[in-house]
Parts: sequence; structure tokens; C-alpha cells
Amino acid sequence: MVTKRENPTELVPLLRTMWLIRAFEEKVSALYAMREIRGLLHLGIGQEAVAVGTCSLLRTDDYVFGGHRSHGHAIAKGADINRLMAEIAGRATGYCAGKGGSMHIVALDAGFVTATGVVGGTIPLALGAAFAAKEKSKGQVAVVFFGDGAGQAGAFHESLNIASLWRLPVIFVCENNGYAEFTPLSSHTLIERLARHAQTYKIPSNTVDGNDLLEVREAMTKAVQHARTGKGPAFVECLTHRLRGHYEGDPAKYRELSELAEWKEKDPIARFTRELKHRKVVADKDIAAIESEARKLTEQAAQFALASPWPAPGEVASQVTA
Amino acid sequence: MREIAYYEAKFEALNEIMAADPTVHLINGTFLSLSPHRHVYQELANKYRDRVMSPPISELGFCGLATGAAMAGLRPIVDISTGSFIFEGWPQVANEAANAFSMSGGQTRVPVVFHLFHGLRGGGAAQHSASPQAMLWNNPGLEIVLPSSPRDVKGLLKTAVASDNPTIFVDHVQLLDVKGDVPENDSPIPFGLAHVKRKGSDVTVIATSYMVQRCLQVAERLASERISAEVVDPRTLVPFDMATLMTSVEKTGRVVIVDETHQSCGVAAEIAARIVESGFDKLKAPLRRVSTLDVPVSYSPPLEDYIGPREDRIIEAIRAVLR
Amino acid sequence: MLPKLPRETLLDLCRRMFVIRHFEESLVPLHDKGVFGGHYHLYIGQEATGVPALSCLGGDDYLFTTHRNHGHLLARGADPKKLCAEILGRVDGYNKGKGGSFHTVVPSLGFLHTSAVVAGIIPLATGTAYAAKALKNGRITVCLFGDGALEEGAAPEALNLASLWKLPVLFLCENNGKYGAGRATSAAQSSTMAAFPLTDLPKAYKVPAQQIDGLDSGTVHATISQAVEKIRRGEGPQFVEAQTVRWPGSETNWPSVAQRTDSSLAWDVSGVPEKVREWYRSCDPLLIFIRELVDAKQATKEEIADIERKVKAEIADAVEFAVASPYPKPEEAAKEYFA
Amino acid sequence: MPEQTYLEAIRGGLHEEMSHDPSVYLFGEDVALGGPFGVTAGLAEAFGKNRVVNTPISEGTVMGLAIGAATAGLRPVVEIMFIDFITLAMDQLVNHAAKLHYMSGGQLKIPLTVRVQCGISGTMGAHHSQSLESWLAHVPGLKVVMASNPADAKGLLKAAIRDDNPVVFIEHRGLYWTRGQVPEGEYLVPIGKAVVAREGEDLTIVATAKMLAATLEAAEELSSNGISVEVIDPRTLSPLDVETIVSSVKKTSRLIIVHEAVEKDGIGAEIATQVQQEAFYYLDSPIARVAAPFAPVPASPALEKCFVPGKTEIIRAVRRALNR
Repeated sequence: MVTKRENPTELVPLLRTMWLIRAFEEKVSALYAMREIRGLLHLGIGQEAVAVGTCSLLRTDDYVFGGHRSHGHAIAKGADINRLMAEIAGRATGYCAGKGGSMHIVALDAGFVTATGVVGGTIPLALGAAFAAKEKSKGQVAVVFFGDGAGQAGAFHESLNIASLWRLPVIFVCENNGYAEFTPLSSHTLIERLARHAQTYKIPSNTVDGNDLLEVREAMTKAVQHARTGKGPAFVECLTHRLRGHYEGDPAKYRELSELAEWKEKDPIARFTRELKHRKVVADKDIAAIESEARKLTEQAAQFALASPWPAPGEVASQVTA
Repeated sequence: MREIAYYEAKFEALNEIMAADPTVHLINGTFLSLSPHRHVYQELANKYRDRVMSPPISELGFCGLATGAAMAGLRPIVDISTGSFIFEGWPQVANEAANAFSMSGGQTRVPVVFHLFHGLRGGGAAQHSASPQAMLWNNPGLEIVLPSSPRDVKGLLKTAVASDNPTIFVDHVQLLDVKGDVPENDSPIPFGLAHVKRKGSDVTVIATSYMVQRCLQVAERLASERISAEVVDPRTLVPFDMATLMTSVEKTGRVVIVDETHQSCGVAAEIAARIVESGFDKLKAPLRRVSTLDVPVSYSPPLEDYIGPREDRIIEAIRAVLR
Repeated sequence: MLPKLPRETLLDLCRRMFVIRHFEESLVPLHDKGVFGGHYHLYIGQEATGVPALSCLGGDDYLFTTHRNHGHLLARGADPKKLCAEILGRVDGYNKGKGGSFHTVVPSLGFLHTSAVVAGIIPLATGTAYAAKALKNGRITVCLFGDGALEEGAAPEALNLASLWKLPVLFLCENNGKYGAGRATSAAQSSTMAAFPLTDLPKAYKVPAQQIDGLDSGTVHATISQAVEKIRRGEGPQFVEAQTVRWPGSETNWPSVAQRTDSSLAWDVSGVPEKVREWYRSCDPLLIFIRELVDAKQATKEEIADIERKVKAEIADAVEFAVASPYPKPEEAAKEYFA
Repeated sequence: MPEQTYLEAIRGGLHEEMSHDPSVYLFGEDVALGGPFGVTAGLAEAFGKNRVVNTPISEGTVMGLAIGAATAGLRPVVEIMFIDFITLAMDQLVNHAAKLHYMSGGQLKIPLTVRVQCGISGTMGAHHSQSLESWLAHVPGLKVVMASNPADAKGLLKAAIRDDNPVVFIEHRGLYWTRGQVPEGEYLVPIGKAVVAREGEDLTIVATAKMLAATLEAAEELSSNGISVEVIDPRTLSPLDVETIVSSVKKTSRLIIVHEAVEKDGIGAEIATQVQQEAFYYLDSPIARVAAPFAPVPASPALEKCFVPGKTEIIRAVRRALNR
């Protein structure tokens, strides 16, 4: 789609961030395969356009909340990838000193408040940050990313209701990747579009192609403006797909290969690259440079992480209470 | 005797239960977490398509659904899977299922089984490693079962499904590959019967769930130092078999309790308090407990290893009570 | 309008409405005198919903209700003696004093569990419906709750499951907030619910839903009997929101009776205290029903007064029975927590 | 020092903290209307409905909202009403509030106070009468306090609000209308400190919340029979001030723990276990617990009355421990 009114020079950094997320997660995956990283990992490869399309419109002091699949959200919000990688690897230099791990990223310096291992768990939290933002009157907004699986959780509904009643500056970003863990959405609800719930609670909503960065940006621009100008919450549903299993090591037998191939065709990075090339904003050599730069940075992040010390056992009982 | 793995014994039980009783329905999950043995469950799901349900991520909704179904004549087994998620369904488990029989003056029976995996599983961090059984023990109306061997999981699961009460079936991922003797056609194991897993004379080690396996290894090691540890597994917290425990305590006079719930108000605290209350005169030394430290479960591998009831902490506690 | 039912049935509905009204009005002085303590919630003002609605059910069907349950139990034919004894915590109560006003359970009438946690029963009701479907026993479940219950996450979770699995359950939401204290009338349901009308919630899940006047017994009966029929045919869940106007006696912290009901009020409310007069004149479902019976020549005023007299005597007996019933033995407190 | 009810002392504490710190906000069902017992009456008028916020009946989400607001710089106080309803907020409280500080490696702070009222008063049955403090004391990352008198109610509440951690402030509904001296103005009771409520020589009793009064009555009666009982109110259940209890037991050699929650895995189990470990060789008799039976709370007043331990049960336990 060539009709988007975006300034070409602003577009290149977006491609860079998408590549940084992709390279980062592929590195995480490789380290996991080598048993350098343990635990339960959920990768968002294939969903980068949602993270980048949203976070590129936010200020550092806006609050972002994620879920269990949130490496990309944190990077897009500006988290330091060295500390992020170290955290996922459980090292002392990680953002959370090894206490949080992949599912519990916190990067306060970047305004990434917290992620959660409980599906839908951060949706109410984002409401609270939005409430505080409203009271502080500095035009901050809160954004919460969650998957389609969270749409069937009670907390999601309670949150939509309260956000609407209190006109909180919160943007609900539903990454509808079609699968709640191992189950297609259609087995979990008769509703095809989760934005339907926003209508019930009188929240303006939009469903977009989540693999089209510019379409995501366009919808988010409106949503962020709506929230920032005190008009209350907004809801954006992004239709996307994770190209990996639910977790690293998931054989994903529930998914047809043809479905996967179809989505690979819609890879958000490839699509955006084609778009930029079409607009003659970048040439092949620029693209190659962006990718290799991303790989270099993530390689360094991996080295930093693996060279970092483990947390000392004595740290285990620290920071239980402030 | 026949030796099989824990997960195989569990599936034998589920298979036999499903075949024997058409009112048993399985709701949610896989009963095997993300382990490589998940395919076993698929066979069951294929065999009983109408009785194996896969609900949305609505713990509150499906814990309640199963409770209601139990009130109306089914015997559902709900897989909450990761124990931490029981907190989402908590109102239905703790407020509704647990109280219904008593509040109705004994009229409404709730034969539902809530199955969950507890404990340190390797990288589960703070939101996938809960051991909620201690909190549930403070909640009258729930039976609580903690198997530790292939034979126990099979026998106890059958009793849990047959029970007319809501039962919390607390499992541990680390047990799935443990092998043990399971006789063909073995009978269900009644609740409220502790089991002496290893005979000994110097010290009584009371252990639950996966910690039974760890304590058996520790006991083996200590045997070479001529320390004879008796390992006793209560198997069910509700009902609780105090008599078997006290027989062992009377013999040894020294007690270590090893359990994976957090220390404060944990399972070990209650067992300790009871022994101190009713068997104080038999104790030759202060009783010791080895529990998970009172911190949220850490992600980083060395931190996670550190907070659990490690082998060295168990050994140290045993030496302390023997001094 | 009256339900299209034979005269005997209409008179029976009338009797049941009287039972609820006089039973509950008798509870208030008992509580005021300290004969029983604790919170309790009355159904007065909603009789024209519960009585005709529950008359559409079969004897085997399941019902779930909440803290506001007396009316449902009595509409279904519960014994006022045993219900009153339960509310008073006596050994002859339905639950032997263990449940009380909040948790009265009568399995023989289909009430398996009554919860005082708002919305606690909604998932449970989907559960009995699930069981009935699995066992193919033809039973349906009716889940009775107030408008506030829809604010809890359990409600949408359960609506989704019921819809997804086509469970035989009727969600009957009794919205007693219409024109009530602190409730807006048009812009929104209330300061605590953004969804408006409330039926948007079930509709989102593709659960057929309708809003009806809960003061109109004929509409209630027609709507519920159709809904029940569809559910029995296997069409899955149905949702009905019945709107009533809140009884003024419930607007204080503890219920209070400014006016004891008498069937004569159907034609003359001049003796009713002014501040509550309007409610008795135009919103009292029992009085509306009586007027309709007489206007339709289904009963004379005298026949109605006769029914009321018998009911009053029955309730007086019930209260006497309950007050005379002993408390349970203390040691029972630690028993029966397991089957 | 003015005399106030427990309820007024809580309201006073809230009022002072809201005046003292503009980031203190109150959330809960009907809090702007005063709540079911009038604890928050007048606060909305004093501080506006922006800071005294009525919420829908959505305990889980309201708890999460407050946690989120705490991460973003507010100091919220959430009222969950009956502690029984905390079941509806368990996920947010246990999986989030208690863990965010730790999981984030100390980056996040959750200065949150959760107000709940517990206990048996007025035949409300099994959904409105429980004492669930040991659930919460079992969760690392939560602090749990319970006040037994008006002065402590005020002092502990103010300390809870100023604490940078999630603190569950458990009120006993049965104490709401009891009276006592309450210091005016800046009065803080430190979290984590027990208090010796009565000194004695022969035996130590640890009692919480409403059980303290019953225990003091029992102690008074026993003293006329020549039995001298030391009574300790832990005030904070997590972190528990076990030192104060242990040093008392080292003096008296005997310990009884009294609480209204069911005995199994209650706070009494934890105290007993810690004390036997620290003071085993000082103990002259088994540690005993006096607590509610292992059953849901019955509704009937007759059953309810015998469900709660009282003076008689306490005296019986003391006599058994002393063999006299």
C-alpha cells in the first residue's frame, strides 16, 4: 500500500527496529537450542510490526505493559538489548538481576513497566498506570499488549468496563495471532474479532492487518491521540501470526504447514522492505546493512549476556520487599 | 513386579477411570504439562472426544463450570496445569467448591478433581512455580493429595475421582519420568494413609511430593555414613494420617520435614505444629523443616536451585537434629 | 397483561406472589428484634418476574440464585417453615442452620448451591448445564442474578463458554435498578457498567438476548416459556433481562417496611406513606397482578382476599415454627465439611 | 488522648494520610458513599471523588488497577470489603503485587495497601466471615498486619500506607464498634513489631485481632487463681516478630497460640514451628493452639458462637498446659 502519508526518512528507523527484534529473537532461539538459555520462552517472530508500529508512536514516559511474549515490545519501547538478553539468560546484569526472566521483563528506564506470565494479567495493571497518568495530567498514556487468548479472561472484560467508565488513557492492543497457546481462536469463542468486545463497552476500536506496519501505525496514531487528548481508551486489534510455536520447543503440530507458509508470505519485515524499496527509500545494500547491523548488535548482546556473572546465591533473598 | 514410569501410571489410571465411569470428563490441559509425553494424552482425547474438553483461558469460568457439573452428577477432572493459575480460579475453588457441601447442610456433593502441577520446574520463575497446597490446607472442605511415586499416582488418582468431595490433586513435573513398581490390576489407595517409603531408626524424614524422591536419595547417601533415616510420605494432607507419623516419631525421636511450599505458614509448619502439640515428649531435639525460602521463585537457574529444599540443606537439617 | 394460563394456574401464581411478599415482610421485624442477625436481601418488587418465570420450568431443572434468593425458593414451592428456620439459623432449616439467608439450598427443588459472591454462580450454572447435556437428561439450568453480577469477570467468561459449547442454560438477569437510587435511566445502566443496554454483553457472545418489563407477568411468562423451549430444543443458551423498579424498603442499609402489603392496596393507596406511595401505586408487581386478575374477571376481590388470608396464616405458622425450632448442637459446627 | 472506636480510628488514619500525601488514593465498591459500615464516610467530601473512587464489582481488576497505579507513582488503598472477596483478587495479589518488586530485580515498587475486614460477627455464613490471614502470610512479598485495638488500627494503617510494599491491612469487623484511646496526629505503629499486651510469668499466649480481648479476659480471670499469663499481640503476621515471642517463652517456658482462623496451617502453626526451633530446650509443655475448627463458618448463631474460640477454651488450654 503506497497511499500511506508517512515521511520516508522516518520509515527507515522502523525497519531497523523490526530487524533488531527479529535478530534478537532468533539469537535467543539459537541460545536456547544450545542450552545457554533455559526456562519457558515465547517468541514473537512474525509479530514485529505490531510492537514497532505501536511503540514508535509513544514517548519514553508512556507506560507499556506486555505479556509472556514481550521481548519485541520491550525492544520497540527502547529497552537496552544487552540487559534484556542478560535477563533472559538469567544473569546478574539483566534488567531484573536474573529474577524475572523471559516472561517478566521490566525496563523502567524505557517505560516498559512490566510483563506477566499470566494470560491477561497485566491488563488491569495498565488501567492503573493510565489512572495515575490521568491524575498527573502530563498527557501520558498506557499501552497494554495481549493476545487473543486473553480475550476470554474475566479480567479483560472488567478492565474494558472500567477503562470506559472512567475514560482512562489506555490503549488496548490485541495481538490476535490466531492461537491461544495451542488452540485456534475459533475453539475458544464464537467471536471472530475481539474488537467486538470494545464495542460492547463503548470503546472506539479498529481491526487492522497487524503484519502491515503502516496500517498498524495509522490506527495507532488515532488511538494514541484519542487517549492522549483525554478522550478515553481505545482498542486496536492487530491480526497477525507467530511464526514459531507457542513456546520454544513446541512442535506446533496443531497448525497446518500451508497456514504457516501463507503467513510466511506475509512476513511483516519482508513486506515493509518491499514497500520501502518500492518507494525508493532504501536500496538492497541498505537493507543488507540494516540486517547485518542488527545481527551484530544482538551478537554483542549475547556475548555480553553469556560473559556476565550468574547472580550470587545470596541475592536470592534480597528484594523481596522494598 | 512390573516397573513403569510415573506418567505411564498416571495415564493408566486416567484410561481405566474413563473406561469405567462415563460421568468422568476431563476439562482443559494435558495433564502432562509441556513434557515430551504429551502425545499420550492425545490418545485419550481421541478416544473420548465428547468427554475431553478444551476450554478457553478462563480458569474462573471453567473451574466453576466443573464445580457446577459435579453438583449435577458428573465427575469432572479439571487440569489447572501450572499451579500458579489456580489463583485465577480461586473464587470457584475456595469459595464455592469447598463450601458447598457444608453450607448446604450436607446436601450438595461436589465430586470434582482439580489437578495442578506445583513447585520448582526449571525456569518457571515466580508465576509458573507456585505450590498453593499450603494455602488450600487452610481452607476447609478440600481434600488434598500429593503423590510421589508411580504406584501412588495411580492409586490416589482413582480414589480422588471416586471421592464425593472436591479434591486438589497436586502433581510435580519432575516426577513424570520417575520409574517404580506398579502391579497389574492394583487397587486404589485410600486417602489418609501415610506410607513409610524407607525404614530407618535414627531420624524420621517426613517428605511430600517430589521431595520424597529427593529424600530417598539423601537417605541412601546417609546410609553409607551409618545414619539410618526413615522416610515417611503423608500422601494426603486432607485427610491426614497422624498415627503413622507418630509411630515413626516415637521410634526415632528426631524429625526433619521436607516440603516444597514456602516456609511461612507452609505445609511443614502445620506438620511441625502438630508433632509439637501431640508428640512433644517424644522429641529428643528441636524439629527442623526444610522448605522453599520465603521469596518469590527466582528465574535464574542458580537462584532457583538455591531457594528449594536442596539436598545439602536436607542433609544439614538431618545432621542438626542428630546432634 | 396476564399470562395466558388457566384460571387455577393464575390463582396459584397469585398465591405464590403473596407467599413471597408476606414471608419477606415478616422477616423484617424478626431481624429488627434481633431474632436473626447478619445481612439479608429481599425479593419484594420482583415477584412478577420470579413467579411466572419459574413456573415455566420442569421439576427436574436446575436453578442457581444469589444472596437475593428467598423469592426464587418460594416461587419454586419451598416450604416457608424450613426456609424461615434456615434464615433464623435453626436445626429445622433446609441446611440445618449452616447456610442461612445467603446460602439456602434445596436440591429437591433444583437449587444445588446458592452463593453470596456476586456472579459466583454464573460459572456454576454453566456447569450443571454442561452435565445435563453430557448426561442427556433433558434438564436445563436457570441462572438468576442481578445486574451487578455482570460487572464481574466470571460473567463474560461463563457466557462465552455457554455459547461456545451450546449449553442448555437460561441467564435471567433481574435488573432491579431501573429508576432506582443512583441509576441513570437512559445514557448508561449505571456508574459501574459501561455496556448499555446490558443485553449487549450476551449478544457479543452470540447468545440471543432480550430486555423485558419484569413487572409484566404476561410478558415474563411468554418470553421465558419461549426461551425455555428453545433451550430444550438444543439451541444453546438464552439471556433475558427483566427490569423492575426497586422497592423503596431496600434503599436503606437494612430493609425496612414502611407499608405492610394488603391486597386492598391494589385499588386504594391513599393510606400509604407519601414517600413510598408512588411505588405501590404503579410499580408493585403483586398489586398490578391482582388488579389484572380482577379486571380480567379471573377472580373477585373477595377471592383474592381469601387467598391472602390463607397465606398470611401460613406465614405466621412458618415464623412460629422457625422461632420455636431449636438451634443446632454446637458440635455440629465442625461436622459435615466432607461428604 | 481522645477515645475513639476502631472504625473511627481507621477513618482518622485514612484522613490523615490522604491529607499528608496527595498520592494516596482510595478505591473500592461504594467507598465514596462510606462503604457498608461507614468506615470511609466523609472522605469523598473531604478529598473529592477523584481520590475516593467508587469501582464496579470487579475485585480482581480493581486490585490490578491499584497495583498498576502504584507502579506509576500513586499510593493506592484498595478496599476489598469482606476478606472472603479477596479470593476474587488472588491472582493480582499473589501473582502480581507480591512479586513485581522481586521479579523486576528491585526496579518496581508497589506501595499498595489492601484493606479487608475479616472474622465472625453477625451470622453471615461462610462467604462473609472467614479469617484468611495465613494464606497471605504464606505469600512472600506481602506484608500482613492485624490490629486488635483502635490505637493500633490507626498506627498500623498509617505505617501500611507509607510502606513501599503491598501491605494487607486486616480489620476485624467485630471490633469496629469497640472503643479505646487513640493518640492524635502523627502516630505510627512500626510494621514487624509485636507488643507485650500483659506481662506474666507462668505461660505465654500469643493472640491476634479479636482474640486478644478474649485472651486478656482469660488472663485476668486466671490471675485471681494465681496463674500469671503473659499476652503478646504480634500485630504484624508477616514479617513475624518471632524474637519477642521467643524471649517471652524463654521466661515462661510455655506457649499457647490463639487465633480465629481455622487451626490447620494457620499462623499458629508457623509460630509454633519457629518457637520450638528457637526455644526447644526451654519448653516445659507442648505448644498448644486454640483456633477455629476445620470447617467452613456456619451461618446459625448457635453454631457460629461455638465456632469462635473464647475465654473458656483459652482457660482450659492454659490449665492443661500447666496441669492445674
